[in-house]
Amino acid sequence: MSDIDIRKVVQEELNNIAPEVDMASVDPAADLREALDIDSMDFLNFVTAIHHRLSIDIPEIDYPKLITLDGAVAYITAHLGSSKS
Amino acid sequence: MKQEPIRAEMVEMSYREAVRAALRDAIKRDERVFLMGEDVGRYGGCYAVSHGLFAEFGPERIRDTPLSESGFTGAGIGAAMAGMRPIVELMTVNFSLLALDQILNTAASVRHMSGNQFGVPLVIRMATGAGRQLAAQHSHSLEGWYAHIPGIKVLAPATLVDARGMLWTALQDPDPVLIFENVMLYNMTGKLAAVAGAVDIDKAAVRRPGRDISLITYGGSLWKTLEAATALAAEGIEAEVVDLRSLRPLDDATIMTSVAKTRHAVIIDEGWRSGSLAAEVGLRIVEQAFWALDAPIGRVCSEEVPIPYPRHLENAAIPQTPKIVAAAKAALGRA
Amino acid sequence: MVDFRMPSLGADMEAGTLVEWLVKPGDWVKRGDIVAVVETQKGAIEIETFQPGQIEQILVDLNSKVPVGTPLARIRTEAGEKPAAVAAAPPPEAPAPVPVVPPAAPAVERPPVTPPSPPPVTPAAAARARVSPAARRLAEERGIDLSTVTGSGPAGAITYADVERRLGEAIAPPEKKRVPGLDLDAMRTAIAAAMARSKREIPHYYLEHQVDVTPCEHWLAQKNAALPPDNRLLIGALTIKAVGLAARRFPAFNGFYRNDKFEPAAAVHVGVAIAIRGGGLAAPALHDADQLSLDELMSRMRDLVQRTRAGRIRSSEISDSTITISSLGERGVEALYGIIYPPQVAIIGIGKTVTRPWVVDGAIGPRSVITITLSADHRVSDGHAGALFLAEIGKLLQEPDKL
Amino acid sequence: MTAAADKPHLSREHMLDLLKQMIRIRRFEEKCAELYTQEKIRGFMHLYDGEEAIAVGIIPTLEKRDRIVTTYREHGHALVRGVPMTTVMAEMYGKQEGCSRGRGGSMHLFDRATNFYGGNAIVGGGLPLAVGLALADHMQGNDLVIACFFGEGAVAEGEFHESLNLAALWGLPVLFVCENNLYAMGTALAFSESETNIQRKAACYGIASEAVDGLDVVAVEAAARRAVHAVRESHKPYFLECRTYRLRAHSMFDPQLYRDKAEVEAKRQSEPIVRFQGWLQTNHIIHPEDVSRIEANIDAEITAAVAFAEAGTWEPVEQLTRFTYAESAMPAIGETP
Repeated sequence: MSDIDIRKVVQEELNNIAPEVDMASVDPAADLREALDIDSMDFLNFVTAIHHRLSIDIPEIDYPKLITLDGAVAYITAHLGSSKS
Repeated sequence: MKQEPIRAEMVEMSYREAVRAALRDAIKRDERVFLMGEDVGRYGGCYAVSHGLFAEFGPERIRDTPLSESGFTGAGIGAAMAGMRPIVELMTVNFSLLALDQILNTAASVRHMSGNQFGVPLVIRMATGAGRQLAAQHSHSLEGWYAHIPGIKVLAPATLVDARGMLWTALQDPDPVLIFENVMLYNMTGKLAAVAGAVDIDKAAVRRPGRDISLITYGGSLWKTLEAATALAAEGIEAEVVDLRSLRPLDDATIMTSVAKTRHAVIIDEGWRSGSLAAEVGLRIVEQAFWALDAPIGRVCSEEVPIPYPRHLENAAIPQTPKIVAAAKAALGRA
Repeated sequence: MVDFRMPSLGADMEAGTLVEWLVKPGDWVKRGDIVAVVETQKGAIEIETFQPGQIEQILVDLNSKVPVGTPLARIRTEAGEKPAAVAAAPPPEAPAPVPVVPPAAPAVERPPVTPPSPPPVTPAAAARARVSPAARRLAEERGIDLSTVTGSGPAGAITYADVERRLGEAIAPPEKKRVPGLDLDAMRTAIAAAMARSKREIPHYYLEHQVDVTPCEHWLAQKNAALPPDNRLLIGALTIKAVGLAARRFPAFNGFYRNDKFEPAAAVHVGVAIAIRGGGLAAPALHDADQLSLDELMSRMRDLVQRTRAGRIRSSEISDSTITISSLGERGVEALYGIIYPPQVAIIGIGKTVTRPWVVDGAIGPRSVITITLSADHRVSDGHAGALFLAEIGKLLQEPDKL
Repeated sequence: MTAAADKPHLSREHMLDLLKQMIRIRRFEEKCAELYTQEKIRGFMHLYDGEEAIAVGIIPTLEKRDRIVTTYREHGHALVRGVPMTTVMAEMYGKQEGCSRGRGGSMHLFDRATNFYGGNAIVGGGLPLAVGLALADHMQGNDLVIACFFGEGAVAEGEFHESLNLAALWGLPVLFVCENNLYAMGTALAFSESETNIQRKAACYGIASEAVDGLDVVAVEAAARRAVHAVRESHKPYFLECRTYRLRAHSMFDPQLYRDKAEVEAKRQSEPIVRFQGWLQTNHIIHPEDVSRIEANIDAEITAAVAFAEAGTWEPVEQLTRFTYAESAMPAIGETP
């Protein structure tokens, strides 16, 4: 999967959680929790969705690496196919 | 000189004797009337209702039949169509299933189907209900089935007055009338006016006025319902007991007037709950008195099970006074 | 010239397949002659002609399934031979003066029978406002005076929808708002009505309690490490369970205040205040929160949040919470003092987790702390009981493994 | 054909009438089949082709006051008994001018004026009814005969045995006529009865019985005279088995998988009209112009009946529930119900 595909998947999943936000206008380096007004439940759902779609294991301690759009894309690219389950 | 009020002379009598008196009276008054059924003559009737009539009226008018329910019921229909006024006794509702085709496909249908050329002025009597440990095949209560059929009328005499008075009125009716006598009532005794005679067969009767809840029932369950009303009264609940008397046609006016007053209703019916007469009465209340209801309509019916032989199970299977009391309290939200 | 048509052979026959012609153009046929064989669902049936004459033309080729009445062949009637009155004419309409109902019509049209409108119930009952049972129950629970509601049902009867409108609470009707299935304006008026009434009628008292949640955080981190995202727990699940267990032990905070008296609730249904994107708020109930395992509680909470935000919560979930929890999550403020949802008698507020200097075994160190508040109905309980209740919640959160 | 000697009082005029009655039924049934294919007649319809000799042989020997009960294969019985062809056809159309007000259709023709107590769609359903009619006449001292027609299929029903027993036990004037056409719908006799000699079954109930060639109208008439006389004199039931054959299918929608074409073709040569008309012609009792005159009159009667039915009217839907129950109180004693 190329970098752009991953970015598209991440944006799609974030859009499911915050449908009214225009993903294109979101600063890729901004803290997503602020930008999209999402709480811990939303973030858990986001991580669950990525886990299923791209079969990536994201332990809780790695959460801080995914709080920005760029961070999430980089993390996912690095860990593609790592899921054991 | 002060006139002594002429009190009607009262006679102590059983429900069985009341029915017998009705039979004798009808046979005497109209030579077209005759009784036909299994063991109604020489044997004196399975429940001894026609005891003594054979000696009095002879084999032509107290006519024993072979065990051919469809045969002699069809014969009763034919005789009625050709000018007689037969009373067919189907020993119990359990055996009437063998005659259901004749009752439904001929008796109930012929007037409409023939464009009003032929009618069937026939009365069919049968015992019904459980309570004598006769087990599954002999304990049915299927009045509700027959009350489903357009073209016939269905009666459930619960009191001595009705047992004595419904037969003659039914015999005057140009269409088939089915009379269901609950087996547990035959031995019931009470006072009846010596001059008691014909009564109406299309009105329900309020047997006990009340204001808090309407207990709607018929036939054998009437007396358990009255017992329940007495128990409820002890707890400050005034229940109104409505005896349907006629299961087809149903007397909607009396039912709705009662429910509109009490705003609560429980229907007691010895039939099985699904598709029962209680279901029909209940839905009519929803259709006609919905806005008066303050709680769901309750039903006390037989458990959905073939009636078992042992006494304790049979009692548990059919409506009993404690169940009626509980249902009434539940309907009033005072569980 | 006359058409020989596909005959109707049975009450339930709609079409037939012509499988064999026994005649060919030019053949002479008499009335009653067998001219063809038709295959039906019951088998092959020989069909006869009722029209004598000479076969002019075959119109349908073999093995084609055609509906009843389709012309199959043309028969030239002999000169002077009058075609049988009926056969020749196309299937005539029944020329009946009475409203024409062709015999082939599957069901006899019946004038629309108006549903039996309930006969007017006797005057005694009619005087009393007619209120549907469902409407009566909702009004009673939301403390609505029925005389202030106008009925839209038959003869002015008050229906559930009428009471709803009066409450301003839109439960079902989808609106044009961005979030499909939720009418945020209607929801706003409903919240306003409930909160205003709460403030008017309920004498609130407020308590606050700092709780060290570090044990919970360690327990969660260690438990979630081994779990896939679907089964991971959030601290919210722990606080709800703690509140549920505490509410079980302190019934004065779990129930309804109605008809001027407090009715303790048998069950503990914890209402979870859920913020809806775009400004809405709802507090559907997590039923029997005190008896659920943490995993069960978590999955029910995820489902509830997801359905609430999609506007698909059941009316039963809305109206039967026995106590409510409101939490502003990590990015909120430290303390939140809620307004009780009538007819409930208490609401718990959960502030955000902050790191605070905290004395443990005489030594100061950083600990994760949240401020838990209680707003309670002074008609039912007083500060002393409130404090014990709050303390119980704090104590329960010290041993997350026992929750 | 029975020998001439057995036909003491067969005047030419009487024989012409027998032939006319049979052709009248045959042509009527053929027109019904045609109308059925055009969906003018709907539902179930069972035709009498090949069995005409039974109705024509028996019913005229009954008196007007006698009563008749039959089955769903009843057009022939109704026509011979005198129910007007117009009201029968209108009934088949379902028009309210029909003899049952359009409510019965082909299987439920009723006619009070001719004491025609209907067809019955329940196999064997009419037998108890006939016994009951006879019971009433017996108890009221009416000197009547109740003719009850049924097919050999009814013999397997419990009601057949119950009814014969009741009639014999109580001595009731019922003439049981079994039209044995060898097939109960799709079941040949041998597949439904252990004892296929139907006549013998009457003996179990001590009922006098006779079997006759149902395809010979003169033989049937002679047997009918004996039977009706016996019932009227003895007030006891009598059992007449008429062995016949139905040329058409059981009903309209029957591919007749249960019998082969050759059998049917063979039987066509010995069917009642072919036999009787052939016998009359070879004995110069009738001439071709007699037959064409008969057929012309019949065709005219059928055309008129169809026109009557076509012009008939649908019973208004508001009348739907009328006569589910009687509308007037019971007539006083003595009046007919």
